[in-house]
Amino acid sequence: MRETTRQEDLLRGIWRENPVLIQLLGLCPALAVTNSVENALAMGLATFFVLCGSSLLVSTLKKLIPHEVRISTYILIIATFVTVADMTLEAVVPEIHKALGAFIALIVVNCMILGRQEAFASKRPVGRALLDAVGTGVGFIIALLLMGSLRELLGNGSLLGISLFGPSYEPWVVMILPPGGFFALGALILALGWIQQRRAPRSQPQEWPEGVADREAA
Amino acid sequence: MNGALSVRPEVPAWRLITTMALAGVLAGALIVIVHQSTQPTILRYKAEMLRRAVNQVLKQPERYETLYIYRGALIASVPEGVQSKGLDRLYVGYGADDQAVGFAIAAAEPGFQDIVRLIFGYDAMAGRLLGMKVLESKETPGLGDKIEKDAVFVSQFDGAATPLVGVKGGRGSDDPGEIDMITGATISSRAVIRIINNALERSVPLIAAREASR
Amino acid sequence: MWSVVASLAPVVGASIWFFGPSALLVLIASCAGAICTERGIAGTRALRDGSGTITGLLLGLTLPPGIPLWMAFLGGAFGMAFGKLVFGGLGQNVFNPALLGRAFLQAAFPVALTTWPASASSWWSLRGDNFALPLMSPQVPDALTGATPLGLFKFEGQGTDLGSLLVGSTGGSLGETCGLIILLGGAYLALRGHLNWRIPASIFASVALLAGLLHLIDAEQYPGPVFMLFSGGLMLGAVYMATDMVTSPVSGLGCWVFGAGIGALVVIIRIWGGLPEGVMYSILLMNALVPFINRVTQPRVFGTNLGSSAS
Amino acid sequence: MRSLLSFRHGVHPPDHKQATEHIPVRRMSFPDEVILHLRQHTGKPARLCVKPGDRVERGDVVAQADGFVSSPVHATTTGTIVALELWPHPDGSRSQALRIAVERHSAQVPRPRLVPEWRTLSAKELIAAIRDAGLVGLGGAAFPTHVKLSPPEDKKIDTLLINGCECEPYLTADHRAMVEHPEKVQHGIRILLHALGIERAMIGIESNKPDAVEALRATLPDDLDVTVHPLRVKYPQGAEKMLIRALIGCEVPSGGLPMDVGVLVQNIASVEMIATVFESGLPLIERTVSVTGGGVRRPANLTVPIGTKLRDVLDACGGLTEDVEEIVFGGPMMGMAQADLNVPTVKGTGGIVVLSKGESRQGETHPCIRCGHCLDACPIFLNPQNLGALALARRWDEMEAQNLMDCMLCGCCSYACPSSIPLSQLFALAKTSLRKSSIKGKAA
Amino acid sequence: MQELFWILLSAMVVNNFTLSLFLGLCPFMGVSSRVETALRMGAANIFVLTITSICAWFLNTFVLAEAPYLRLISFIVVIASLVQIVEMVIKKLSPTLFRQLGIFLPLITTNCAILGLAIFQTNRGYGLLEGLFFAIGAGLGLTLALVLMASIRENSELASVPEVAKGTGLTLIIAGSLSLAFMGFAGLLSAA
Repeated sequence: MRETTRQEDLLRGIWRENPVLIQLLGLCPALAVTNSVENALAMGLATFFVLCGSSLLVSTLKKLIPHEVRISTYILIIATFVTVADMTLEAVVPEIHKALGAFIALIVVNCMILGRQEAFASKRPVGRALLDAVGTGVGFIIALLLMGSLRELLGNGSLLGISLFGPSYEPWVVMILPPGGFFALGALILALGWIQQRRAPRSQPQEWPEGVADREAA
Repeated sequence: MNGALSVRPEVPAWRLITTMALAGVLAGALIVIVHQSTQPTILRYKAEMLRRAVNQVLKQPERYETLYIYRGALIASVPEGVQSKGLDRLYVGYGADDQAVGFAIAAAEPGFQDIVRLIFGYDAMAGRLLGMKVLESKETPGLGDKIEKDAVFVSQFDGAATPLVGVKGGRGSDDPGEIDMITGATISSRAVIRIINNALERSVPLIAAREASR
Repeated sequence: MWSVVASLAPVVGASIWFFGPSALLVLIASCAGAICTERGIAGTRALRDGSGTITGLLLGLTLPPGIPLWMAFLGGAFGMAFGKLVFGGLGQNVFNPALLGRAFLQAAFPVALTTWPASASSWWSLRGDNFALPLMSPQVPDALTGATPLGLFKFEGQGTDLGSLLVGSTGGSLGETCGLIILLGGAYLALRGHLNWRIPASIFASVALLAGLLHLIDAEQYPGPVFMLFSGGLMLGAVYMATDMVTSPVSGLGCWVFGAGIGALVVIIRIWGGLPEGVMYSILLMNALVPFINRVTQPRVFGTNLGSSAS
Repeated sequence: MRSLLSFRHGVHPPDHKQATEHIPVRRMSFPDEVILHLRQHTGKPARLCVKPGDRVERGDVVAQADGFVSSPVHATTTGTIVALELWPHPDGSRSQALRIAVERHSAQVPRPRLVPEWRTLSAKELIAAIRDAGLVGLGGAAFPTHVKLSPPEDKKIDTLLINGCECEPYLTADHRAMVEHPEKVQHGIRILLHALGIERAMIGIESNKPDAVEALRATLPDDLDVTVHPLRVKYPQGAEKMLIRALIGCEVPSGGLPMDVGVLVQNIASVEMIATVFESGLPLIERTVSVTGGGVRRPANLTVPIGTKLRDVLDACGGLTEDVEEIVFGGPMMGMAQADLNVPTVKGTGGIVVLSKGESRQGETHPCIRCGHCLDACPIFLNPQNLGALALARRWDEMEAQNLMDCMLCGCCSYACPSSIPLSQLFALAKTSLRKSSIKGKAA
Repeated sequence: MQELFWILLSAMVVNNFTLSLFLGLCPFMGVSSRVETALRMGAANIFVLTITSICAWFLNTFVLAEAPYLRLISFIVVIASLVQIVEMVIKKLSPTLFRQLGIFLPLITTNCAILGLAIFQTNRGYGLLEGLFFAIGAGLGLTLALVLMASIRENSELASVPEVAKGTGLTLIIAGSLSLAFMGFAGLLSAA
């Protein structure tokens, strides 16, 4: 594996390898609970907590965990942190906990978290693992906030519950409904792709799809 | 990775089991500790929410008590050896004169999108509703969720005669049993009326039996 | 393509006849949304074949006359961008762009999309707040709202007589009031070979059959087949939307399956669903099934899988 | 009226036959030069047996059959071999051809060289004689006739189908043959039945040629089971598989041959040619060609020596008009467009169609709108829409999995396509690529 | 009976697991490029969902009644081991079935639809029979969404999709459109 600097470990997950927008991990929460900035933030923070906690624990205990049972152990660790987060949220912010519902528990099966354990935390020193977790977690929060703002702004005319367009704004109800989630993420990814395409040197327009040349050469 | 795997020494089975067991115990312990510390807050909040809902639909009674539905009868306390957890319940509110002012009944049935969960107060003597509050719904924002947020719609249930009848909005009838449905959210409005009527159908005989036995 | 536009002319004319200048404004706005988006995003790739105009017109015809123009424009733009351009343009899309735009509007602005005009004082007066500021809510006076025949039936158990359904003197979207004119336009297109007659035929047949059966079982609860056929957007949907060649199956058998599926879904949604009208959703759902239908209804290739009849 | 026999799907292009269908066949005068390609037929090209400088007479063998699926080539005019060189072939390639400088017309007296008394021959000897006469199918594919007449032991042929459909628009040579020489057609059938050792033949004719039906019915033999069947006017009624579907009612299995259902199909021109060969004693050296279309001044049905250059044939018909768009060998549906006026006719050339600007269907290609017209047209029930999309993505293997190899390139899909997508050209390309890769695969 | 039917339909179309609850998105976005694969994945999901539903009910009723706070951790452990056991049993009993479903089973462990089903079922207090209908409905809904998506994607592979939209962008737009279309089922069977 290529050696990486501390800075890379931290920044990688925030933008260049953003878990949601680039790697398409953790789509379930990114779509299900981003109908308002508030929910998105709560979900992001809860996931952040679980990710950092389990990365810390996994990288600390990596020598003690036998290879054969590592996945089960990771899941166990993650589930523990999720349960803790679930109960804490319910005690501290019960309204938000009610809005997020079952999706807090479903952080357990967020492939992003398990993926970081398997790919990074189980192989690196504690400090690096924590940096990586913080970066990825912040990237996740950013993506969720983007989605949340877009959907709340269009779907409710407000941000964090503060109305921006005045009372006669006609909300696009669809944006806080499930289809709006798909469309918002789709539009975000299209926009990102479009920006990247404009930055990148213009590629040759191809009449035939790629791979034709390979086929013929083969 | 594959190279690393092949040189990895064989780990004895007992170590795997011990690790898992240890992890399980540690995880369980951690969860129990957090549970112990958060549980009181959570329970207090839940109780508070319930108290508010009941008080709201019963129009602020002096006090209320919980009745359990056990073997087709309403009882105030559960007999020995029976778990109270799984039992359906309703709440009876008392006025200043210690007279029962009404019953708060919770019910849930499918609405337009998914299950609608609500609670309503029922004055058994007058056969009228005292109030209604939607506890949980996923109805269309801006339209179906008016059953929860539209004050005019909600206020119609205060003092409505039972059984409820839904009529098209804007008719302006004085009949106390008629509920003006929300324009454009007829299905959600009808669901609320249906849920209350069905719940009454189930509960009224129980309440009547309880009154009779007094 | 332009012949489809031409065959829509009487329908457009009828909508203006019934709903006055509002109808014209809404149609112009939805067309502008579709065409501007096609030009703006696809640029030079945009085709001058009139398919953008068709999308805009069809979308406009499914909208209520009193809708703010900015919503009609938005619907056209959405349908064009996410229903068509993102798939690669003409011939590549899966969902009917006009209906996708309409479904989006319906989900986004459920109130505005279900506010129907009852009648207007004069032909010239607008049927709602067409000129509401962009992104702002329309001001709808309560007196203006009426109901569609399907809404009347579903929510109040009232029927509408066949005469008004045929001629179109009922409440509803721009293009869903006059069944006869739509049928004529469809016949013209079918004769010219621009639409596959199997699709409307199978839709009508399955709706009539299912509705008829239910009506026989309980005439009180379920409306009769004629009412089902001529109310709501069924005519417009069956003749102009479901027959969109790009989003319907390629084989004859596939078209029968497709049409029958739409008809069945229409009856299911109208009778057991929460909405009074389900034509739009039925067509979109069956659009989604088209690639699957195409796979399954692939005809047996000549000379393959010969049964005992061979030799 | 009983509905006419036919197959399912197909298209109805306007037939455009009125220009030549009533014009009797005439013989064109000998050109100054003929070009004899060694690749006149399907199968292995003939092996040369003369050299430049040799003088050859009409009917002399210039190239021997090389193997079983091959057929000899004969000098079609008396003259001197000028050169053996690469020359444009109607299929678009360049291949080996003999240039013969033609002598004056008085030298063109034919010298019979075949035994005309076919009745005395055994089936085997008759088939050998047919091979020596250089007979191939004249419908277009030019498959050697003797090969068709020699099915493997396990395939029993019980019926001879005669294809008188001439379903390609414009072409009328077969029609004229049936009207002018019905007795020759019956004679040819007799010879073929003798070679096959069977007694049953069915003639299928599209119902737009009532005079041909009449003529053939009037000359039916008493001693054989020969019947004439008018068929629905529909393209490609004359494709072997479609004809069998129409007349016998069964389908030739995918990848199989007519003999798999006990049938042999012969084109009407081939049948007439067999009779001509055994009457005159001369091998296959000339044939009737319909020269027609809006781009030719005097459309005609011409008897043309094989190897005559396109330029000479057109000159014999008064030359080209101003608004020529496209010249096609064969019919407009399946024929090959030609780019060079020096290209010579070959044995399979039965028509030369010169399309004027108004007639050519070469339009601007638009995106596919999945209208499904191609599915309704395809006589073998493929899905040309999907195949076309796969072809554009060059996914040949998936095309093969979807029975591309059963496609006979009839062109119905291209004709039916409102967006003018050149589907059958794409399929031809795909088939060629697949064949190439399968050859490569075998070699590797 | 009507109620059970409603539970089934609700999980299948009205509140489709994938299109409106966003459960099982990983296979939806990842595996759904071939119809055959989608069908098998769907079948495997229906199977595991049904078994999970039964197990979750037993756990809730007999084991977790006293310690609901251990629910999540025991669910995830049970599901993970369940999938392992199912895999082994199928391998023993029907090698054919194993060949068809085999590679999908491990993927299912981290599929949020399974855990989601167990949690939703618990939150709604479904009994054994209701849970079964819920599981089958959810499985059918997943399969429906997977197959629709797969067939549409197979179709769009041959389309000249703009470079920007290729892959995820288009998949999300299609998913959104499907989700919009499924809104037509809202209120099904509950309008009475």
